[in-house]
Amino acid sequence: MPKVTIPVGPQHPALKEPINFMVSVDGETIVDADMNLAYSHRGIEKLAESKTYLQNIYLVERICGICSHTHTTCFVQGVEELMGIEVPERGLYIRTLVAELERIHSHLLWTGVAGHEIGFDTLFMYTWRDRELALDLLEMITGNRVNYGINTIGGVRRNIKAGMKDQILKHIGKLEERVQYYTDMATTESTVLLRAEGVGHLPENEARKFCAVGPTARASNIPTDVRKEDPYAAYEELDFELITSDSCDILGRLIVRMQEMVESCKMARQLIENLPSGPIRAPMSREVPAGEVVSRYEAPRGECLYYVKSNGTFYPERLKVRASTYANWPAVVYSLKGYYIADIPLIIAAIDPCMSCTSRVAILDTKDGNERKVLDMDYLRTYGIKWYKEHGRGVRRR
Amino acid sequence: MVRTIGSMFPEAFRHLWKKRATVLYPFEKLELTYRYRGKLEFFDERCKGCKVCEEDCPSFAMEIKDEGKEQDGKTKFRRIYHTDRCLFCGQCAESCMSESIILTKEFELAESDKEKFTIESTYSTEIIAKEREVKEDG
Amino acid sequence: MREMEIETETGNLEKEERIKAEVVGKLGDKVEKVEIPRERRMFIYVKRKESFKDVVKFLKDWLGIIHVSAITGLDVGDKFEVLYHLFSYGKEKEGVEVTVKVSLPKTDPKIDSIVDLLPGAVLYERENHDMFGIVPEGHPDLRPLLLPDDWAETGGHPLRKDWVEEKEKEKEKEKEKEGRGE
Amino acid sequence: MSEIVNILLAVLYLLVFPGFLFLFFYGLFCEYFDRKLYARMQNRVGPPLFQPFADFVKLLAKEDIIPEKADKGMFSIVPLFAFAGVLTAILYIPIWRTDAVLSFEGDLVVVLFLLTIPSFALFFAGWHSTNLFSQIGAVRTVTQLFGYEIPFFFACLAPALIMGTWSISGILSQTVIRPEVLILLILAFIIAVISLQAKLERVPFDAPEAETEIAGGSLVEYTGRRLAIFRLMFNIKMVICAALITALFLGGPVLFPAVPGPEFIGYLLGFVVFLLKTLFVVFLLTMMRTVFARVRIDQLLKFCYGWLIPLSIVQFLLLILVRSMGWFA
Repeated sequence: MPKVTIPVGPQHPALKEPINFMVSVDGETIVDADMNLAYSHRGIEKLAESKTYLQNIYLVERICGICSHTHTTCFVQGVEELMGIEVPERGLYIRTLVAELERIHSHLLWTGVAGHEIGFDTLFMYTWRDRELALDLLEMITGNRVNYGINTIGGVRRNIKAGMKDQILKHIGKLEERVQYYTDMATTESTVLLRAEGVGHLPENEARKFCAVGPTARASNIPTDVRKEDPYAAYEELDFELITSDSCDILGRLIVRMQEMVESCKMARQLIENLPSGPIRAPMSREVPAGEVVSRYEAPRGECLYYVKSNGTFYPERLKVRASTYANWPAVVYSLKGYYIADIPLIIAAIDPCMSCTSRVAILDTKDGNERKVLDMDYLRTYGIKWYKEHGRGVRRR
Repeated sequence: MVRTIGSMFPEAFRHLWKKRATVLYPFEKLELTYRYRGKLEFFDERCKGCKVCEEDCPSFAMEIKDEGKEQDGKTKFRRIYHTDRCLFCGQCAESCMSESIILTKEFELAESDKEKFTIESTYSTEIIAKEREVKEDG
Repeated sequence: MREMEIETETGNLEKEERIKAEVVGKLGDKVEKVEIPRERRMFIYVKRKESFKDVVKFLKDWLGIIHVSAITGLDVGDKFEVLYHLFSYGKEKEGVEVTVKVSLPKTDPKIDSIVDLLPGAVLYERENHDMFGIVPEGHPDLRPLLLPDDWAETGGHPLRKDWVEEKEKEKEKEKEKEGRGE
Repeated sequence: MSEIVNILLAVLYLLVFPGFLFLFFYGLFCEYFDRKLYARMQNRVGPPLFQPFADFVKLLAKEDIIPEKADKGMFSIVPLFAFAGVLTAILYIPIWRTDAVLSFEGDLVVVLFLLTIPSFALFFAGWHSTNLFSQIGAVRTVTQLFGYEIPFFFACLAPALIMGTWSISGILSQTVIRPEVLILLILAFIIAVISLQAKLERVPFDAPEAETEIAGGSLVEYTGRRLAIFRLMFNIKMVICAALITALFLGGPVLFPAVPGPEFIGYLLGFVVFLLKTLFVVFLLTMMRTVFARVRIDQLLKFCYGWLIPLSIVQFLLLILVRSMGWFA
């Protein structure tokens, strides 16, 4: 039987952001896969070199819309270490609370997306509705729902007021209840099990080999979690369990994420109940002493790593960002092989992919095919306006 | 493992009679928290022209320009605020030493005219003795 | 009780010191220095790039450090530095981030690929190849990863400090032309 | 004279009621009903009443694109072919009284045959679009056909077996005489509804058009008018299948117990009852698509051959036993 290569992406309904998989199939079975990343590379690492540390907080916050707190915390932690600032206890607790709420919202979002990928739109709608609870809490604490802007070098910007505690606890109680419902539902419903069980198998040794991180690794029975191994913020004082699953498939990743949400609820409760008093931020200067630092953070999707090199000025010399999805791609390519076309969306979605990049450059093949031109956004815009002025009527008439 | 089929049925059936969760924006609007970071509001009379906001703004949305001295010796400034560039992080309000920048809850800022995104005002550094409002959060 | 003791022991730098002793003892001539800036962080400076792969091999085979977190390229004026952020899995609070640092001359930015040792490094090496032009020798697949497929011919390596954007270059050229015309 | 009247009547039947016009509006209404219920069960608002109609009109106004490499003739003719197929089927199904517009011994088989035409049309449409995704979708359509068609035929032929006639109108008039027979057909009804879901290619059996997997399957290249016709065809197919199931298992437009009175009141009531019963079937179909996730094509076949076909054979054997014992003769 002849092999056919199917392009999945860069535009495909299963993918929320552009990435391309060239999947070779034999009938309905996948024999090989190759991927092409960065259809929309924003050049943030380069941009960061021309911004001050304070401005960079807001830049890295916009790397990802879902784990925006991840990036700021990871960056800010590094800078604080360079500057030798001791963040007040209360600041760390608030930081951790926002991080855990973000984890809940991210995992609920993932559950919905996974449901959508297997045609279970009802699960998608319900989880996204209940995710609003977490978003409401985040809005109450930080002021915004997506880019919280709560971190700053030396602590956090917004305090938790006394009146908020009750509402946070109430919402967390509701969330716990819903999460429990989804866990029971998704892990017993036959149609979900049919799609998730045994699919996207990633054995432990392969997961180690491809350096998988986060829930993907934990579902392959690797007990790795930055919060445990390399505690930061207030995690050292929290009592929580490291969730692993030995099923190594998508069901395992589902269960790991579900139970992590339960743990996150538990942690949020501990944090709010033991919230220490005191200041929320330490004074900081704008200048950062020369040095280099590696900062790690457990994002909802896995380990996030920042490398900051400072040369003693207002601007960082190098800011390296390794977001968690990036580490999981080789594992995805591996786990695609041998499954069906129908499993592609779910296997890709199982690592909770986040491309988080946008491009400002388009390469144009002119008609003779020889000349290549870099078009910037302004050019494209004026070109579009011109085109519609010329063709506008004709288009409408047809 | 226990297997059920159609275990979401009771939940789905129950929702037939429940009120929708959708908020019909723009007919219904959610209450925003007071911490929401929307369009900026300025108290020009408090501003000392230190330009910290301009320096700290990550998206170059703020410009403070020296316009020379007035007759009575006060320095005159021109403030230009580009709402289209602003990413509403609120860093300027936080950095501002004279507390002349306040964040409002206004978020419906779409305009069809590009010029309306630039808000300008001219003022001089005369500080009116006014009781300072205490910022809501530390 | 015993667990508690272990915890307090790892509170100081015992684990890091142990790795350091192993590395210095076994690879003394290949390693320039080993720094421990704080708990669970290590920097290993490799003397010459030729012996770099031996260090990674040693870390993998003797110390079981097989997780590649990232590979950072660095443009420090006259040379490149490549940082291999490796991670040693550990129990609670025992994970150690080991960063192996190698210098490369700018004229010959080639380094041995570690993909055959640690397959997880495959994307990071491609990324550095794109962004800095650091060539990992022995890498199976060096197509552009983050840059467009036809970038390398014209565009250069964006994260080098001396890189200028294509648009800027064109502007400069135009300016030159205009200058000549006048 | 009477011939002209007959021809006019036939045209009326075909174009207005119960033909094209009625099916057009009722099909769009069923789509609205389905979408609204789906949305309400998901705690959403759902579309307004005229949304499906607006969608249809919008699609008609859209640009019509035929892919360069597609077989242009097949690409254009296939939607009409499918549409004509389903439209004809309604003439054999009773809508306001026990006998349909047309009926003859064996029309049940004709209707079942007409209802498979859309699947083949979908296959040709997908195959001749020459798009990778549409071709995968086309192959899946046919693969799925072999899965659900057998239990659907078995289930629909069960009433014919017990009633002793192969005409839908005949089955219905027998049902009126002996409504208690319907109890025997509960299993066949369940099988028919499940395999109907597969026939209509809806979740959980929508592998041939799975949006997130193969981007809409066979219809991926269709735009504008042709897509509008296909979508209308799906709606009408749903109505007709629901009507068929209503006629076979739920007593069609017949109200039990019958209401005495003038004939036209009976017809009107019958029509209302027909609408309610078809909406009930649509409700069941909507419920199914709300609470399940999509199954893979291999799992669907496994399910059809492992569960539905054996069950339908059991139903058949049961009916044969009943008939041979002469309990319902």
